Amino acid sequence: MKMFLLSSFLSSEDVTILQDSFLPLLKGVLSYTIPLTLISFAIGLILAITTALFRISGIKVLSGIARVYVSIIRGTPLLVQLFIVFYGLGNLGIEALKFEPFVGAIIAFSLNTGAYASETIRASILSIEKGQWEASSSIGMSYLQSLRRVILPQATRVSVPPLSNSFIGLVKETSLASTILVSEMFRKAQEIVATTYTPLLVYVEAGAIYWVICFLLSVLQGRIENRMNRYVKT
Amino acid sequence: MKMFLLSSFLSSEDVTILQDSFLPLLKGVLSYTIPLTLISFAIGLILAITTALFRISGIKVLSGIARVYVSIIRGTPLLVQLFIVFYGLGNLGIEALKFEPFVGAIIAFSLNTGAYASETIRASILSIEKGQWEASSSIGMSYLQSLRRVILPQATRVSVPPLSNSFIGLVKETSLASTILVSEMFRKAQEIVATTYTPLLVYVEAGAIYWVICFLLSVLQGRIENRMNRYVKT
Amino acid sequence: MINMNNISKQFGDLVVLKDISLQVEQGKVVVIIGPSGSGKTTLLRCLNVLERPEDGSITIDQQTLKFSEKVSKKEIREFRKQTGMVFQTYNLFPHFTAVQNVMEGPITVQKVAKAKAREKAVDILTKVGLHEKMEVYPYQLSGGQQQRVGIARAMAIDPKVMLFDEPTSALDPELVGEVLQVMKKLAAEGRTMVVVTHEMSFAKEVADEVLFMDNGMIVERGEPSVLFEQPKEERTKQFLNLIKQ
Amino acid sequence: MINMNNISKQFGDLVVLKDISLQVEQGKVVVIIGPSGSGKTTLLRCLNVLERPEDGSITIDQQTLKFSEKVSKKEIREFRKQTGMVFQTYNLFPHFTAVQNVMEGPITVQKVAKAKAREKAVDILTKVGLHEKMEVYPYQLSGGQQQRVGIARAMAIDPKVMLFDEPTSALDPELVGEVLQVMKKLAAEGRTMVVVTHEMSFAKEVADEVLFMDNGMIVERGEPSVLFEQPKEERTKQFLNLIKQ
Amino acid sequence: SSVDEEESSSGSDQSSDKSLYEQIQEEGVLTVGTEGTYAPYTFHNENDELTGYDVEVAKEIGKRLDLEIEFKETKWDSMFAGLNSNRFDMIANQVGIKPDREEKYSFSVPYTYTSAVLVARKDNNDMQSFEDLEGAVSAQSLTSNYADIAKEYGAEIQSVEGFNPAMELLNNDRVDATVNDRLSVLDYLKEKGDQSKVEIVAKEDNASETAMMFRQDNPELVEAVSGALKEMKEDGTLEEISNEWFNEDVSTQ
Ligand SMILES: Nc1ncnc2c1ncn2[C@@H]1O[C@H](COP(=O)(O)OP(=O)(O)OP(=O)(O)O)[C@@H](O)[C@H]1O
Ligand SMILES: Nc1ncnc2c1ncn2[C@@H]1O[C@H](COP(=O)(O)OP(=O)(O)OP(=O)(O)O)[C@@H](O)[C@H]1O
Ligand SMILES: [Mg+2]
Ligand SMILES: [Mg+2]
Repeated sequence: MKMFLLSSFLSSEDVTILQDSFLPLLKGVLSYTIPLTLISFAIGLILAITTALFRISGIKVLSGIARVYVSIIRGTPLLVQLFIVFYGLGNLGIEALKFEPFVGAIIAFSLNTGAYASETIRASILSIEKGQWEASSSIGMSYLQSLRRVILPQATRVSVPPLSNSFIGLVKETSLASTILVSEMFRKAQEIVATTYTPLLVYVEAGAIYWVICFLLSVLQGRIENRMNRYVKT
Repeated sequence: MKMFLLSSFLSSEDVTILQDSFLPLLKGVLSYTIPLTLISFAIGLILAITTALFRISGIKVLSGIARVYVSIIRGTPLLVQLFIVFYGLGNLGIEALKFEPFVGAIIAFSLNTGAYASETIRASILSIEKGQWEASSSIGMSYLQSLRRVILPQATRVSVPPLSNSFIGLVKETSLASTILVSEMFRKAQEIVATTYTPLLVYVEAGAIYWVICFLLSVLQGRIENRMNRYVKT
Repeated sequence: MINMNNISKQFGDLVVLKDISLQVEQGKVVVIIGPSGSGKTTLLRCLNVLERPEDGSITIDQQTLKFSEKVSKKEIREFRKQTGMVFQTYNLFPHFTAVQNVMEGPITVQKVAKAKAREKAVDILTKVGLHEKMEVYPYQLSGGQQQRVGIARAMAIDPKVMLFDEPTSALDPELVGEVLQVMKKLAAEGRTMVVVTHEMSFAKEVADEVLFMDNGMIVERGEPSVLFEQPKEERTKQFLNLIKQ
Repeated sequence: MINMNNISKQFGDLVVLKDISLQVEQGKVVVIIGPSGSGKTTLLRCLNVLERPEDGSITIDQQTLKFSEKVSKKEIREFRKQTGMVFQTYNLFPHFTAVQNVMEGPITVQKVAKAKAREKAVDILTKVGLHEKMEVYPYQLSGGQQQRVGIARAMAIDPKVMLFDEPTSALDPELVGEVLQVMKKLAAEGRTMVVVTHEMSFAKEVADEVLFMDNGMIVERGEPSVLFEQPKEERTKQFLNLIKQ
Repeated sequence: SSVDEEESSSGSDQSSDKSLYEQIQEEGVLTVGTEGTYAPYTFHNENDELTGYDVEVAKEIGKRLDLEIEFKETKWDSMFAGLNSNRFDMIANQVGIKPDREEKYSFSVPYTYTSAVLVARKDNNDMQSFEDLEGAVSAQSLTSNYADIAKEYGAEIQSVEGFNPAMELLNNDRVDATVNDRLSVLDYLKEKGDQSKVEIVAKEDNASETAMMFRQDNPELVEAVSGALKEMKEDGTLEEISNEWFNEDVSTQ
């Protein structure tokens, strides 16, 4: 695709635009896209583990809360969630809920990641054989000890591939943060388009940058999986 | 959340706006969101199965094509894909590639679904025990017969939950089709906001409609899973 | 009936079968014993061409496969129909009921009409004592019943030879009997059978010949009474001691 | 040492253990046999409180659990440390090496210092013949070796009683011996053991008493030579015929 | 020489002997890009029909050129993509005439002369005149002339995607002001009535001009549209349409 475009469509001006826009785009990546992704994913993971444990706790109230949270987040578009966190909460007149764009974005993305990843983590915990729970309690471990020492380490291995997918997905979804004024890469691209009037060109460039990030991440994913798989037959 | 908003924030005017906007939103759902989702998902599934079979075929060229396709689609934002299909291909001067908005949206969403779902399907095929392949070839079945009669039916069961997630995700992603002139529900919401100047209200309403659709779909998913699970111990 | 000549098989660098030759006459029952990793399963799988030997040839009835030459997939599929394989872990099709499992071969491979295939499947299942369980899914059957469906499925394609790979080793002790019973019945009917098993009583009662394999070779062969009671080779003695313990 | 009084257990409507009472003296080895589903595993799991009986009480050494009353999780955990459980399918922790598996109980539960736990684990693994395999992961071990790690892990918490649930039934015939060897050694050392197994030779050689269970009840009990050779009950005779076949 | 020509080059050599305008005339359809979400210029009414000042002007032009007008609705940035890639041939969306745009696109004669107003929250007493923008944060559309005005007065720009987000931010008290189109703001205030938290605090008389926008490969069409617009100005039709939407004439300076 890229080669095709390159050979048949790029005038020298196009090339100039691509070059000029590269640095601003990169800046958007480094100062917003990546921090946003990393921080949201980290918080989201903590949320996700908590939610997953609530779901499997067998305590009705907790698993109810978890269910409702997951259902609302998974049932509505991320865009709407961003709007509610930023404009909705900001409108209540409570100063503490009037988040900065970056903070608002982190809240919305963390909530979103938390809900989706909780399902992954729940499934991976459930995928660990019952025998592992039994073996650990038979040597006297408590529920929390079993979880921490035996179940979660194994569940982690199972959930690395789907969580990596979520992570890579999140990188691209951060582009929606532009709606609440975070100047991540896609926002930068829009700003450039606003002066060059070449949306296709600049968006494809942005797409290529996303692709490179995703590619690097998937290489990293492969490494992590290998490390995690050291204790299973291959 | 909804109750909260209802009791403390809705003026009678707000209620009128909600009522007036319901029909247009519903129309957006019925005439675009749902058809777009259904058709794209159906085509995407066929693509996904083909791609998955390419990947596991062991034939270098085929699995190479599949890899590149999946990598490009998964590595770039859907928005960029929509731009390329609609504005990029439309610009080549080949009449056949200048799709109508609805057709362009279907192509982009199908390609997108195809790539993501192919990974799901590939994983589910690989999850079927080797013994099943052996048992079917030991009674003389060919590769394709084994696949069709033995492997795919079982793989289908395994892949129903993740594919349902993709499907539900697609419902929400169709909101991006507004970028290429399809007036699906989210576009309708934007149009309404343009005259009522109440973005939060209308977007929350749209979110609620998405949520209802997703909820209904997940009920359906439960039914299908039950049917699929008739031959496994529960 | 079966004529294996100089069969060799290796996985990567690991030589698993070393130049094995073996004849089995029509109607005979051969039992193969040997330690884990000695190549018993691989030998059986070569007979069913689930593994392709690097060298040698196999003849069953009229058809011969020469593995030094190119063999087409179609030839392999044809050849496969001469043998019916029964797996250690049954490998039933979980999404088919018992009778559907048995009908699958005739319908899909031999293109028999559905009604006729069903009739035949019912006959076979009755023979293995399962006519009351025809419409249930594998998960609803005990291990012994599942294995009998496995035997029925293999028989449904009318193979000239039945191959069994430790057909009872995944079963609870009390269920073993059911399956051995069916196998004895088949032997009594004069079927040619090659059976990998450590069930001594079965071997003693039914086998015409017992082979002891070790390290990819047939170390010793003979009538069961002779091989079990007066093994010649040191390795055989050692092994028999272990499993009798 | 063990005193089980009127233990009852049901799953939903299914009564699995019916008012079972059982005494085992210190240093004795009891073998439990019986058909599939008779409740052998459940009985053993009750001793480890992996299942909570609905009624009755269990005393091991000094500690008693009365199941008609409320029993706290902490009490159960304390009680559990008196028994070491060895599972049919090993249930080793796959992400820990052999020695880490054995150290886990002492470190996490008994809060023993790491170095000390390691020392002890090495001792135990040496005893079960695995001192060369200490640093490998379970997947790199044969079934027999894995089961020996399982035994070592159970022993590491210094239980007063060792419980074995068909510890050799998932093993290849030639690997069974290794595990039985270790178990015999434990018995010879005077450990109290409750063993579910169908290995007759082991029972004959080691057991002080054999229990035959059926349908949730202990149908017959006695010294192995007596119970195996002259069973009194019809049901016992039937079962022994089946597994001797 | 411009980028747009590159991106749209394929359109112009479709059938080389006829000009684009001739092709359009042959088909009898003029495709027009518009946002459809910018009241009262281009939006959907209660009956869900696309209407507004720009829309009606475009329709009248169609009548005069004997062309059927087909509207294509999309977002601001997609509108340029659509024009560049021949998805449509004209944009009717209050596009202001600016030097950097003139480099890449062609414009008709203007059909709107509108002025800028400064909007601030009613409870903000520090924002009374354009001079107060110095050091304040103002929400502005990415490319509008209003952004330039705000910048000239020394405001820090918070860029947004259009009129609605700008007003929303102001409502939310996340920015101090917005410099925006007078007529849009009036429409907004009318819709909100007494509930409005914002008000117009100052006016800038310097009017800006907006016009229909085209690719540069289509001079005949530009000429034809300009001709029609001039005619409409002369015979009073444009004033009539303007009065219908604004109760005043915005079509002359
Ligand atoms: N697909 C394979 N790839 C690599 N090595 C294999 C494969 N199949 C079998 N082997 C190796 O070949 C050797 C013989 O295996 P085989 O399964 O034939 O032994 P066996 O006698 O059936 O043993 P068991 O009693 O354990 O079933 C073993 O060392 C095994 O690890
Ligand atoms: N968690 C459970 N829920 C419901 N039923 C159970 C459960 N565990 C065991 N059972 C049932 O209890 C009965 C006794 O089971 P148990 O596992 O104790 O038998 P067993 O004698 O160990 O059999 P086997 O020789 O097959 O291991 C069986 O009918 C079994 O299906
Ligand atoms: Mg084998
Ligand atoms: Mg049991």
